[in-house]
Amino acid sequence: MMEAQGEKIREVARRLLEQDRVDVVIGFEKGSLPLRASPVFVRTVAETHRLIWDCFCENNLARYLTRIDDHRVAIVAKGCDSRAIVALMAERQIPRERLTIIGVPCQRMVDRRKAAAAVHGEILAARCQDSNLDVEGRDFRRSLPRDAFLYLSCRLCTHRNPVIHDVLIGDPVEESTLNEPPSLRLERCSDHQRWAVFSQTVSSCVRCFACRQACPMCYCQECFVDASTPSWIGRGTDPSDIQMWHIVRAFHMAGRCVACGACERACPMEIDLFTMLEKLNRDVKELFAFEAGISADTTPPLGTHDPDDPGDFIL
Amino acid sequence: MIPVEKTIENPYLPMPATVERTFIETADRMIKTVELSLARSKDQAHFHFVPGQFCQISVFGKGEAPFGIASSPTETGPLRFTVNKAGVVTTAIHHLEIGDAVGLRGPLGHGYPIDRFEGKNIVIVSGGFAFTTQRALVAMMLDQNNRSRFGEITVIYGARTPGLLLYRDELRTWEQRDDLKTYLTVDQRDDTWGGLEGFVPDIVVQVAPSSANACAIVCGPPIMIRLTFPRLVQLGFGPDHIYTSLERRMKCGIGKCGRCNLGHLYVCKEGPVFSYARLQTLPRED
Amino acid sequence: MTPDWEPRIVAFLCNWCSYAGADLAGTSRIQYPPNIRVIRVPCSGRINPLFIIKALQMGADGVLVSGCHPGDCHYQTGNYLARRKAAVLRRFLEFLGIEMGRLHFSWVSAAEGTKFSQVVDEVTQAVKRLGPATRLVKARTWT
Amino acid sequence: MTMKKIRKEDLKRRVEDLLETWQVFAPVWKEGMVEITEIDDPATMSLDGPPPRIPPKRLFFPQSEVLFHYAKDTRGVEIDSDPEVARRRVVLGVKPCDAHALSLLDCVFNGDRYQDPYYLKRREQTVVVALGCDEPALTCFCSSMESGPFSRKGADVFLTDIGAAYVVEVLTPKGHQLFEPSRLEDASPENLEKAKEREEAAQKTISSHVERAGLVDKLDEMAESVLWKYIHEKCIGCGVCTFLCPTCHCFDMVDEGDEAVGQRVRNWDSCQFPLYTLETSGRNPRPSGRERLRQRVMHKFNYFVKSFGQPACVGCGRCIIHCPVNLDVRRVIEAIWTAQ
Repeated sequence: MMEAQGEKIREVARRLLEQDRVDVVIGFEKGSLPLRASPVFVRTVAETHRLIWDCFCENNLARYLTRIDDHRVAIVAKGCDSRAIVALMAERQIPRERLTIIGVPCQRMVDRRKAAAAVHGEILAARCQDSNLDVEGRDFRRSLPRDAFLYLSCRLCTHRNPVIHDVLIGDPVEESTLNEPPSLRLERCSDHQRWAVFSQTVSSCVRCFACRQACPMCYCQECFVDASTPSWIGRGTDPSDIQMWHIVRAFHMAGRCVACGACERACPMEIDLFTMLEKLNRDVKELFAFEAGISADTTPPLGTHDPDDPGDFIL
Repeated sequence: MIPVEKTIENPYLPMPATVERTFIETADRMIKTVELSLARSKDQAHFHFVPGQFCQISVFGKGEAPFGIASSPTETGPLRFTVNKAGVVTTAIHHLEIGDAVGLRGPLGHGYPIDRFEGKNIVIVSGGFAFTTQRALVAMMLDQNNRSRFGEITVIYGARTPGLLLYRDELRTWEQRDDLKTYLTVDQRDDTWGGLEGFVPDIVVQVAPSSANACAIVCGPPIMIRLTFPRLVQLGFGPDHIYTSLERRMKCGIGKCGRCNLGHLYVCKEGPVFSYARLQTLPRED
Repeated sequence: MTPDWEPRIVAFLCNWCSYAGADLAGTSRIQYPPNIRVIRVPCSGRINPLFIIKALQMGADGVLVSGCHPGDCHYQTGNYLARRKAAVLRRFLEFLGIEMGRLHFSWVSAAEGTKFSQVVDEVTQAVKRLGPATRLVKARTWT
Repeated sequence: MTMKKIRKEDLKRRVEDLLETWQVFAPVWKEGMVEITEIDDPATMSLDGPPPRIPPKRLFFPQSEVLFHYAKDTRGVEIDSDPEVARRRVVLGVKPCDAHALSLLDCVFNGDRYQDPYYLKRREQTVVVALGCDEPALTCFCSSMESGPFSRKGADVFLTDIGAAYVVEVLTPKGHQLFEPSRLEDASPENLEKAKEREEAAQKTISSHVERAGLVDKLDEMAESVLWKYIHEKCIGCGVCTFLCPTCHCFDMVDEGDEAVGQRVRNWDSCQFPLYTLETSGRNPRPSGRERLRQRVMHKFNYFVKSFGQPACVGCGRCIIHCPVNLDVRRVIEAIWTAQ
């Protein structure tokens, strides 16, 4: 099925470029490593063969939309990419008329690290076939159940079908019902335990800012960590500075996060960044009945108000 | 030239220094000159520099930034730096008062190649507040023990308005002297201005200094430098006889922190003074 | 905790209401605990949650944000926007393990000098019960 | 040099002895990743695992370190700094590529004109024990970078795993502090044969190659090429490749504290960040990802070669494995080679 989707993506891209309807197609190409795909920018018909679709297309391509110079852009968008597009439209960051959205119902992406940890020895080849993830090493060959190796954000995903598209590649998939979110378990702990978990979770951060850079919604001209007048945060490895980075980054996502998990996938230290965002998303939904990236016409919740908003906590 | 010694001391430690004097240079009050003296006698004894070299000035709690030395080694007394108020450190420098303690690292980098200037006519082309180390160079050449080592000295210096020229009192004394020619220009004249009007690269063509046995030293905003180089070449200056001093964001000042490189050279360590000929061999970055 | 420990509480007060309310409390000689350090802001809507988090990092034992009553904002909606941010932020900080009692919000008008003193009293008591802040606080390693 | 050997349990015993007076660092599994960290029990070390996520450069050039403290009053300013290392240190189980990287960092920090006392003190006080790499990964291209799975560069002692024991080569006087060769058993001809087999097998495993002959000139030609626009396009501008790189050494210096008392700290910085070169005036000589990625590639494979005669890359593959968008430096070099 995914191969057929890849063929269809190539076909659509070819047509768009041939008919000069777009200047560039942003999609995925085969990665240089097993378990990887890689973003690609296709500008000629001759290059369309590079486009692929598989269960390793883990990046959120919408992050390129706020940076690209080309005028008319086609983009391959799974559910979360499409939500980021909608969220960016709601924030007036990208004009709809310049976009051609090639929507792809998503089979959900494989967590490459989890797969690598499940076998002894290096994976030299990997491929998704039906519900299996087949991996191969120097002296092993295994067929793993794909659903057990999905990213956490994918397992919790309730929007696998693109929420907006001009072309849809293949038939819509059935949406999953929400599993128990990981933040609920933490809520049952004491504040002491929660602080221990949070401070431990972020302690290995090296401040490479891959989380910020991978995020489709992080497009500030100047991030608060880079400001110098005033300087909001220490530049070193002091635990409180690292904690502050993660708190402020996450909070800046409140009502804006599309739950794609791109931040966590990008993290070289494998920090669980998703749980805190999932908590914020859950609260925003509960307090303001809002989910980011569903409607481009609804103002994000922290940019608006209702006179009847909850305020019982105010003295 | 001062031979470069292998430094075995900790190159990151600033020398304590004291603010001796500060004064505002320009009408917009954005440029200030500070005079600093080294607090320890051993530092004073070891501090030898060539015009064109720079120091890192520390304002503790704010950080450190690089500034060309605006005084000449022939001038006794404190070191002089002229600072444009722009960022955190420069603003803090503007707030310094007499007696304040700061830190100084340097002299850093390589200054103007004085040995190659000897016996030559010297043409100084300058724009805005980049004039600082060129002022140091001219002051050094004008020193009575040095003047005979150089041929004719021509200074072409411009700023946007008359009030933005640095060292105006000194420039007036230069204009009176007969052992150098001074051409001052402004982009926009006002009622007080009796000098030239026009952009520096154009004035260079107008003045047309002779390139015979001459070296030119060009400092100023990147656009001025870019426009001046080809005009000097037209006047017959060889690229190896044209020099400039580059500015880059710097931190360590000793070629380690990485950011100020131009190709494989570090502006802080191998520069900031480069010949136009050398720059042409390096990758362009701007 | 030393027995004579007193909390330091940063209070972000809206210029148009709570700041004047504090002023009124002062001129009316109404007593309230001296634990707050006031930062005057043009509107509670101006308060970037970053300010609150930064105050906690710099060692504030508690933070109070006080603005105009609903409907009274000098800029029409600033306090409503602040209320939304506050609603999410307090839950989020609590989720991370920063004690709920460190962060407080209030509506205090320019006429409510007494209410201001009561709010400060209540907040100070709440923060006192928690003791000195330790989480997120940056240790000054250089002194 | 005679080749020695030490049995694996004797190495553990030696580590136990060392722990009394030395600081011992070794690879340890922690939350699914290998980290080089200080150990207090040889049982925790894991010498045959994958390379540590953060290379051992951080033991010599930590992510954040205090350069000096200052204290200012009306009489002036006091500045104190103490680049001393309290105890002798040993790092065990360093991958040969990572040890080689230390020899490259030496070029920078032990410069001809300025030496970095912080780095050099730690280098002087630390014995680096490298272990031959038996299982190079798909992403390893060390042998293209004047290194290799059994490169001895940068190591004070080199170990080769031959099953129940290691063949020991004590390569430097510093290495002698750790292993007095006369007190070690000689390796037998069979041991040496086995060690040679291991080395050859590892070398054969390296499947990845980067063409370097003439690369400096090719990069000079390509410096202004439009190709960089397309090469950098997928790059998201994070610092993963630089922070995980065993040879990247760029840093920032900032003050922490107030005007009266505080400290100057240096922190890792990255050429991939816009702020790295942004000038106060607003001018940035490297305004976009295109110039910043070019800087990284040029620094590694052109500038560093011009300055020090070898590339600033050891082919460890960390930047390939951990790049969030799989921007593979080998593909970058290939693209440069195939460009006109």
